[in-house]
This record gives sequence, structure tokens and C-alpha cells, in this order.
Amino acid sequence: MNSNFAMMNNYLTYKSKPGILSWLLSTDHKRIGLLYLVSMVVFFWVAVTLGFLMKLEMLTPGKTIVDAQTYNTLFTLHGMIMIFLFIIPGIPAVFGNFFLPIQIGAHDVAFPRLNLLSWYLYIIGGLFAIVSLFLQGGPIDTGWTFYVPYSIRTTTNVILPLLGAFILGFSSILTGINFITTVHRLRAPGMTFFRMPLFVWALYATAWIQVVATPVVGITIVMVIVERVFHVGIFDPALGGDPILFQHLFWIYSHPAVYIMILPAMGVVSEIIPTFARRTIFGYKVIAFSSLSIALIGYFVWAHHMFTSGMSDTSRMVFSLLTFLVAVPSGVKVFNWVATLYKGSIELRAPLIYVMMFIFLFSIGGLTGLVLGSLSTDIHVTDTYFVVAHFHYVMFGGTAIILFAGLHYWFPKMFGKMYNEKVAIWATPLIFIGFNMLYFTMFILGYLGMPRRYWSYLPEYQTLHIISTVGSWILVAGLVLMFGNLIHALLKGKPAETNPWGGVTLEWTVPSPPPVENFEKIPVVENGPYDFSTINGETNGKN
Amino acid sequence: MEKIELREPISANQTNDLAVNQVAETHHHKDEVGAKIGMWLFLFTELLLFGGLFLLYMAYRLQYTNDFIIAGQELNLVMGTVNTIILLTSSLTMALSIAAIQRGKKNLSILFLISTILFALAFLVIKYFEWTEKFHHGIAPNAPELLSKPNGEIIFFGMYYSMTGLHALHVVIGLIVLSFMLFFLLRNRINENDYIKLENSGLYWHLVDLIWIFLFPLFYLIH
Amino acid sequence: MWQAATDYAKSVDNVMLYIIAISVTLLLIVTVAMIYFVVKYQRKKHPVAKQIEGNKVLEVVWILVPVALVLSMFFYSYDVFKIGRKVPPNAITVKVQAKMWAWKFTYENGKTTDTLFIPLGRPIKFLITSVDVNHSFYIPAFRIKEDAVPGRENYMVVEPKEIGSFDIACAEYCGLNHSLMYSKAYVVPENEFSQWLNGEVDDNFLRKYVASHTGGYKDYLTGSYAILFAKGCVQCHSLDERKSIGPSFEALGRGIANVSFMGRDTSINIDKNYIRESILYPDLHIVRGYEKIRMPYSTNLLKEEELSYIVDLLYTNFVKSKQ
Amino acid sequence: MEQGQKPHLITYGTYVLVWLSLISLTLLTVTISGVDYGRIALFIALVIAFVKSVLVVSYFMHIKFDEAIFKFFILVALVTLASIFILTSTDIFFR
Ligand code: HEA
Ligand code: HEA
Ligand code: CUA
Ligand SMILES: [Cu+2]
Repeated sequence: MNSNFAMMNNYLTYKSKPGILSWLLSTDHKRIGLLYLVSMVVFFWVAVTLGFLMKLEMLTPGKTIVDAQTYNTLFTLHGMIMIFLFIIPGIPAVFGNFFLPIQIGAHDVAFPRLNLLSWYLYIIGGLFAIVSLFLQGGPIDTGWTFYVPYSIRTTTNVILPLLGAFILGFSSILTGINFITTVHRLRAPGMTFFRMPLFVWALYATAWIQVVATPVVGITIVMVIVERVFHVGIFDPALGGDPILFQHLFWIYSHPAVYIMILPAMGVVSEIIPTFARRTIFGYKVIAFSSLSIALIGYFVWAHHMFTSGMSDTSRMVFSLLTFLVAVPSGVKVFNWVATLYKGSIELRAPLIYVMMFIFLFSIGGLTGLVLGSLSTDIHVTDTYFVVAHFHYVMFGGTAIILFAGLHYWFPKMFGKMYNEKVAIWATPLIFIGFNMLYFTMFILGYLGMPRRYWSYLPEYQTLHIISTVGSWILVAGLVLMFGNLIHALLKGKPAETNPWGGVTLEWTVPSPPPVENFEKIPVVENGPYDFSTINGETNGKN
Repeated sequence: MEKIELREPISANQTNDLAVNQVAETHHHKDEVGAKIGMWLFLFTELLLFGGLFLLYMAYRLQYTNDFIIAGQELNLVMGTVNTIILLTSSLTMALSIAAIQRGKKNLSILFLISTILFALAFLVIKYFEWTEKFHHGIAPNAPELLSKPNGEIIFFGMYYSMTGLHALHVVIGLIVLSFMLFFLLRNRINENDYIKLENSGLYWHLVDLIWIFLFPLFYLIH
Repeated sequence: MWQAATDYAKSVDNVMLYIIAISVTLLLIVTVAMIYFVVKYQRKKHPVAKQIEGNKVLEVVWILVPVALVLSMFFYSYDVFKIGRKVPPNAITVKVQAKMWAWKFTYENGKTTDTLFIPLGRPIKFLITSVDVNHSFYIPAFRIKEDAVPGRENYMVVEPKEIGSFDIACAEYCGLNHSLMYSKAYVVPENEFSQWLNGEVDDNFLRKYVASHTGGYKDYLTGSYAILFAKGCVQCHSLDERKSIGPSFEALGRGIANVSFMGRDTSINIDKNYIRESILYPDLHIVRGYEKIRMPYSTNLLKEEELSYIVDLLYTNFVKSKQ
Repeated sequence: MEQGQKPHLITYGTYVLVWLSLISLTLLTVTISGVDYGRIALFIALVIAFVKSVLVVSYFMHIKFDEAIFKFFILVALVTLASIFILTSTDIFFR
């Protein structure tokens, strides 16, 4: 690589416009990725604080620190921010924006200006939600699921946050459109579909869900607003509306949305494991197709959130069956990842440790998903802490942990700095122990019959709640250590090499940090994405 | 790691199906197929947006079959039919406008585009009269007169106002987009060699038409 | 806590065990293999990786085996589920009506209660609805739950197999006092049940009956405190000094309450009238240090004689005994 | 439209023909709606609407002459739409 070209055009230092504007008006996909990263971390921090407060409240039955109304707004905001502002944009908006074009050998995404618009919509949507906190009526208290008729009856500020969610949906759709088009149009010569890195495959599948699922929740949200303002009777049972239809429409989006959250994370895992095992991924095509089939089947299972809603028994049966089937492709991925470690040459570095933690925690989360997909058991544990435990395992133990893994994997590339790996590794046991104390207890609580969204509870649940709360403190310690380490590296880190881990996908061929247009000349691709044969020497490896 | 070499760009037939033979210099070149893909994806989101409402319609029509039939009689079939024809015709002129610019006939294209815009306006005007007439008869959301009717009829009009309202909103947006296109045409920003903008606006306009094709029988032709 | 008071509940526990057993096995296989490989093939010991691109047989196996496993789970679980949906011909019907934030049960002869009384060994069909927002009728000990949706009547079936009292909770978020929307289900023998239904015995008789058959923490239930449990009072007001959502009953013994009365701080003598007013109009005097929240089990939930009974009970046992 | 390749042009006449068919179909469906076909009336109206939309998509939106990828895309969108309808039906038709 021509180092002159790189030195002059590093995307971080490049100045196209005066001051901060060269960031806020930049259409460079890498800068937009960083804009997302910064804003997301801020929102995440807010939501995490809310979660932390909720756990404090749960220390004792009855009032501990806040009253019931405040608690209700706490979990609503916690859920909304985590879902709409943190985990759904999450990996696609940050790593997808940053690495998708580089990994397929392109200069940028297909519609760079649209990309920037997505970010602005994201910020506007977030602001809507935040502004509503300070208006007359108080913060929204419906839970992140906005079930009618409560959401059309409550006197809190519902309309503004709903509008915010709508706008965020728009932002997500635009990102999806951008990624699909980019994958179809901007692959480098020789980069066939089956030479794309699996992260790209995952993003591609995700983008399709974003495009075809998000509009449905968009219209649902709009209808709730219309219902509140004009009382048209679409959902309001007092006028003949059917609240269960709302739940259908809501979950038609919101179930696929959980795969919007997890698929990109699975893509990142498929990148990290081969790099540290120095070998090609086991069953490339199967993994690629499992991403597509998760996206596809994931579209057919939404009503497993409604097993007790009063929908028809036929429906319950069909959706339970389909739910079980959607678990299979995820299982295939897990098995393939583990098989990729077989006979590898494994270097246990920080990103890989996070990935191992992910495999364990996500498997627990996913396997308890089977308990929820099963009709008779779900009826008992639905809307209890069992569900709360399930989704924290998959969302936090799954996606968020991989977000951390991805940060540690790509940090040197993104910022050209290296962090202290020892500290990064030391944070993991804290996170692991804290996490399991915090959330595993919730499985037990749930099976014992402790419903969710409860501000107060029966005294017999207290011991478990205390363990859980203490777990949240340990977890916080671990996360602070981890983030602190990265922030320290940002300020004081040693310069990073072009390819610190020995990865073979395209991003490791460009300098750290990458130049403005990524490649001086678009590369020509002649191999599959995880071809380590040259690194290992000619004679070894391939069978 | 040397597996990926930097070479001179290779010829297009070495690339796969749709990947553009993309090199640094052509980076800023317009990718028309790409733009069209983007537009179609956007149309799908619109389709699913309305899809949600159609789903609601299906459920409620099943639940309140008779009320729907009674309420459906109140809509003005003549106005509905005229509006359908207007919208279909506007689609024709839209297509013709693109056909004209493809052949380099700028003035003809402008003429057709203007007629599309006029048809769109006509559609909205008729819609306006239809709605206000209903309002005068007390059939408006939350109006006491409507609320005194059976639940099924309230829902029918709820669906009617939401769906035709959302559709009308799309007509308005289309109107704005088409006006911009007219401006671009006049300024030669859209021309024989570069008319993808007009094509994409056309796609959007046809989608609006398409939605109406279904709304029409579902609301006006109930018996 | 861990009660399974119907055959159905026991079957659900078995399904749970079945799924968990398979899950734990798979989890162990995955985790052990992962750690084993990471240790065994670490770069120091195994510097050159073998490039294995896949193995058709293995991949087919780990698609088909999970498919088989999940299908078995599905059928097992669905079988059990069907039991809970079948309405036996000899079932009696109880209507359940939810509203913010209380339950109302209506029996076949029109009698209504806020605590549920059901006969042992008879299948009961609950018809569940709501008058305002969504709620969910949840009895953990029976492993059943069904949403109460306004404008609809959902159903579920229970066949209690154990005498006892079981918590009823609301499991669908319904606003401010969602977490306080508890009630109790008392399972009594059919004989006692029909006596009660015909008005020959009263609620307290059944409560005592249940308490005498179960014992333990339900000691209270044998005594006159039973009603405080039945009506859910103790959810928020403890019988000892423990501070809970509302002031503890024990605190009544001080004879004087420091309250905020119509926005002004004053002290007030505790007498029967004060107690009665506090139940009927919870917002009237707010004891200092507590929040003003709407007490769910107040006004329309207590019949006049129940109210007098509770007032007497509290006055005699907490206020007078301390004087 | 790869570089250098001329786009497929549809003649004015074709467009007008398509438009004429659309108008006739509209008039047809309005006329039919006057006749009482009972339960299948809705079905007939929807079939006509479907035919109309196929005409619009194929010609006005010239999908008929576009790359295969676009047809595939439309298929994806339609399958999605169909599946949410069918799966929701398992509830609303069996209540
Ligand atoms: C990242 C997000 C995410 C992911 C990936 C998942 C994944 C899954 N979820 Fe989860 N889920 C949520 C987020 C997520 N979920 C959220 C947020 C809620 C609650 C929403 C709310 O109400 O607020 C929820 C709720 C929820 C419910 C409703 C519960 C209720 O309210 O009653 C159900 C029911 O079926 C369910 C099932 C599943 C299943 C079967 C999977 C599967 O995809 C899991 C697949 C993975 C595995 C199975 C593990 C790996 C596999 C193996 C190790 C071996 C293979 C083994 C076999 C197949 C036997 N989830
Ligand atoms: C990605 C999603 C996500 C994540 C990460 C979390 C994280 C946490 N959640 Fe989450 N939670 C949800 C999504 C998530 N949650 C959703 C969707 C709901 C449902 C809402 C509803 O019912 O409507 C929910 C509901 C929910 C409940 C149930 C409420 C109820 O039903 O009554 C509880 C209970 O305690 C809880 C607790 C927590 C806690 C303690 C954390 C903690 O955050 C974990 C502890 C971690 C920390 C505290 C991090 C500390 C880190 C720092 C301080 C970072 C510093 C950073 C920098 C310097 C950059 N959550
Ligand atoms: Cu009633 Cu929750
Ligand atoms: Cu789901």
C-alpha cells in the first residue's frame, strides 16, 4: 500500500469543512459510523443508569428509592432507549457503516448522503423521546411495547416518544436500503456473493428485515397516535377496536427486530473466530444461509409473544411450532463456530475471550427461548422475570457483549491506537460473574411466579432480588473497567499496526486508521474471505 | 495476506452479475441501477406500511361484515370512480412523460408532467369534497353522530379515514416531488441522458396509483 | 412459592424439566468443546491450523438432530397445553373481571367476590375480561395465565387438586398499581363450597377451613387477621414494625399519627374514626414519610360489614392493646 | 442499464393501450359491483384489482423489461406481505 496516500488522507484527520462541521456534514461512511458510536454510547449510558436504578428499587418490597409511577417510567425509558436507540441501530450503524464498504472493497456506501440523513433522523428521534420527559404530563409509562388500550388511556406524554420511535424506524429503514444496494452494486471485482465475509452476509440479511419489517411498526405507531388524537376506533375496544390486532402488528415488526439485533452480532462472531484460530470458517455456506433463514423464518414467529393474549388456539399452535424451527439455524451457527476452533491455531486474545463469553451467554438466552416458545411452559412464565432474564441474556449477553468484542477487535483499525489488553481481559471475569448473578436469578424468580414490570413484590422473592442487585454492581465495575480502558487507549494508546491480529479480510489490508476513500485502488478479489493458507505457509492446511 | 493484490481494474465481464466495475475514478459516476434498486426498496417499505392497514381491514371486515356493507353504502360511488379514472390517467401521463424524455422530447415531457400534476390536484380536490360532505353529515372521527352508530360502522369509517387519508398524504408528497421534477426538467437537470430522477418519481407515483387500485373496491364497491 | 397444585401444573413442570434437561446437555457440550479446543489447540502447542472447510455429514447431523429435538419438545408441550384448553362437561363457570386494580369474580348463581373461592376436584372454566385496559389473570401455583382484554372474553380451565390458598397476580402491565393487583384463590372441598355459594357459611368460614388444613405461615389465617390477607391489606401494611409501601399496622399502637392533612402537617389521635377514614379515603391523611398513592383495595372492595370488622379488628388488636 | 446499453423503450401506443385496459377494468368492476354475487363479490373485485396492478407494475413501472433482480425483489416483498396475511389469518379466522 502506498503509505504516502494513506498518511495524507487518514479519515480522522482529514478536513473538508471548518471545525466540527467536517464531522457533522461528513458523508464518509467511517465518520458516520463514529458519529453513531459516540451518540449510541451516550444513550446506552443513560439507559444503563436507569436499569441500575431499577435494580436498586428492587432491593426491598415496597418503596426503596422511587414511587410506582417513577418506576413505570423507568422501565419504559430503559426499554425504549435500549431497544430503539442502542441495540437496533447498534452493530449495523457502527461497525456496519464502518466496515461493510471496506470489507467488500468499496469506497463508500451506495448513498452516502442518505447515510448521513439516517444519522440525523436517529438524533432527531432520540431528541423527541428526551424532550417528552420534560413536558407537561410526565414521561411515558406504557412499557416499550406500547400496548393498547393503556397507551391510548394514559395521561403521560405518549405521542412524542412514539413519533420519536417512528422517526428512528425511518432511520433504520434508510440504513437497510443503503446496505442492500451497496452489497448489490459496489462489490469489488471478483467479490462474488460467496466470497463476501460473513459479517457482510449478516448485514445483508439484517438489512432485508429492516426494510420489510420496520414499516409495519411504523404504521402501528402512527395508528396509536391517530387513535389518541382523533379517536377513530381502530384499536380502542370502547369503539369496537381489537387490542389483539395491535399486538399482532406490533410484534410483526418487533419479533423480526430481535433478529435485527442479533444477526449482525453473529456476523461479527464469524469474523473474530477465524482470525484468532487462523483457519477458515467451518461451513461457510451453511452459516451464510443460516443468516438468511433466520431472517426468513424469524418473520413467521411473531405471535409467540401473544400466547396468553386470547388469540385462537390454532394460531398458538402454529406459532409455537414455527418458533421452535427458528432456533435451529441459530444452533447451526453455534455448532459451526465451535467446530471452527477445532484444529485451529488459537491465540486467546481479548476479542476472542469476549466471543467465548458470548457463545455461553447467548446459548443460555437462546435455549431458554425454547422454554418460551413452548406453549405450556410459556403460559406460566410469560410476563414474568423469566422473560426478562431471557431477553437480557440474548440482548446484553448476546448483542451487547459482541458490541464490546467488536470494539476490541476493530478498535486498532478504527482509531489507529492499541488498548491495554491485560485490562481488557481482566474486565471479563467481573462482567461474567456480575452478569450471571444479575440475570440468572431472574430465571428462578420468574419460574416462581414473580411478574415483570412490578414495582413492588411479595417478600418471599427478596433474597433473589438482593443477589441480583449485587450482581448489577459487580457488572457495573466490570463495564467501567472495560470502557475506561478503551477511553484511556483513545487518549494515550500506542499506535496500532495495520494488521495486529493477522486477519485476512479486506479491512486488514488498509492502514490503521483507514484513509478517506479506503482504497487507493479498488482491490481485485480472488479468494474466499477466510483463506489463511498463505499465512500458514504453502504446504500446510488445505485438505 | 498478500492474497489481495492491487491491480489495474479488470474488464467488466470478469465481474459477477451486478457488481459494477468500480474503480476510483468512476466512483462518482452515477449508478442508475443502484438508484433504482434503492427506489424499489423504498417502495417495498411503502407497500408494507399500507400492508399493515390492509391487514387491519381484513380482520375488521371479517368481524363486522354486515356493518361494513351498510356503512359502505354511504360512500359516493361516482366520486370514487371518477377519482380512480383520474389517478389511472395521471399514471399514464407520468409514464408518457418519461417515454418522452427518453426520446429527447423535452417539451412533450414537460407537458405530460404538468398534466400529471393537474390530475393529482384534481384527485385531491374531489377527495376534499368527499370528506367535507361526510363531515357535514356528522360522519367524522369522534363526532357524536358517528359514535351513535354500531361499532362496526365506526371502525369502517375509522379505516376509511385512515387509509384514504394516508393515501392522500402520499398524493400530496407525490405532488411536491413531481413539482421538483418539473423544475429540474425546466432547468435541464433532467435530460435525455440523465432522467433517473424522473423515473424514480414515476415509480413512486405509480405506487400511489397501485394502492388506490385496491382501496377503491375495498371501500366503494362493498355490497 | 414452589407449589404445583393441579395435575396440569405438574405436567407443565415436567415439560419444563424435559426442555431444561436437553438445553443443559447442549449447553455443556458446546461450552466444554469450546474450552477444550481453545486449550488443546492454542498456538503454542499447535502452531499450524488445519484448514477444514466443512463436513457435510456433521453439518447435516447438527441440523437434523436439533430439528428432531425441538419437534419432540413441541409435541410434548402442545399435548400438555391442550389439557389446559379442554373444557370438561362438568366444569363450572366463574367469570373474572379485571379493572384497575382489582379483580371481581362472579359465580354461576350471580354471587360476586373479590377473593376467589373454588371447589376442589371440579374443573373450573374461567371467563376472563376487563373493563378498562389489558390485565392478565395469573395463578402461579396452577401454572396458568390468560389476558383480560376489554371487549373480549378469554377462557382457561383449572382443576384444583389441593386444598389451600394461592396467590392471584396481574401479569399484564396495567399502570400505576399493577404490582399491587394481587388477590387470593381459596380451594375448598365441594361440600363447603356449595354451602358457601348458597350463603350458608361466609367467606371467613372458608378461610379458616383452608387455614386449618394448611397451617404454617398461614397461622394468621386461622385467627381474625385472615381478612387482612384475603383483602390484600398486608401486601402494603406489615403486621410488624417493617416499613412497607404503607404504614405498618403496628404503628397504630402509638396512638398518635403524624400526618399531612389537606396539605398541612398535623398530629391526629388514632381512633376508630381515623382508621375508617383512612380506609375509605386513603388520600385524606398521609402519614409522614409515605407517598400519596391510590390504595387499590379500598372503598368499593369492602362491604360495609367487612369494613366495620376490619376497623374493629385493627382498633382492638393494635390500638387498644397498647394503651 | 449498464454503461452503453440502451434502455428498453416502451412505445407511447403500448402505454395508451395499457391505460385503456385499466379504464375498462375499472368500469367493469364498478358494473359488476351492482350485481349481487354474494360472497364471491369481494373475491371478483380483488381479482380485477390484482390484474390492474399487474398491468401497472409490468408496463408503467416497466418491471417486465427490467433486470431479473427486480423481479426477485418484488417476489421477496410479496411473499413477506402474503405471509403476514396468512399467519394472521390463523388467528382471526379461527377465533
Ligand atoms: C437479541 C434479541 C433476541 C433473540 C436473539 C431472541 C431469540 C429467541 N427468542 Fe426471544 N425475546 C427477546 C429478544 C430476543 N430473543 C425479547 C426482547 C423478548 C421480550 C420482549 C418483551 O416482551 O418485552 C423476547 C421474548 C421471547 C418470547 C416471548 C416470551 C413471552 O413474552 O412470553 C419467546 C417465545 O417464544 C422468545 C423466543 C425466542 C427464541 C426461540 C429465540 C431463538 O432465536 C433462540 C435461538 C438460539 C438458541 C436455541 C441457542 C443456541 C443453540 C444451541 C446451543 C444448540 C441448538 C439447540 C437446539 C435448537 C435444540 N423470545
Ligand atoms: C440491550 C438491551 C438492554 C440492556 C443492555 C439492559 C441492561 C440492564 N437492564 Fe434491562 N431491559 C431491556 C433491555 C436492556 N436492559 C428491555 C427491552 C426491557 C423491557 C422494558 C419493558 O418492560 O418495557 C428491560 C427491562 C429490565 C428490567 C425489568 C423491569 C421490570 O419488568 O420490572 C430490569 C430489572 O431489573 C432491567 C435491568 C437492567 C439492568 C440492571 C441493566 C444494566 O444496564 C446492566 C448493568 C450494566 C451497567 C450498569 C453498565 C455500567 C456501564 C457504564 C457505567 C459504562 C460507562 C460507559 C462509558 C464511560 C462509555 N431491565
Ligand atoms: Cu392489572 Cu397489571
Ligand atoms: Cu420474539
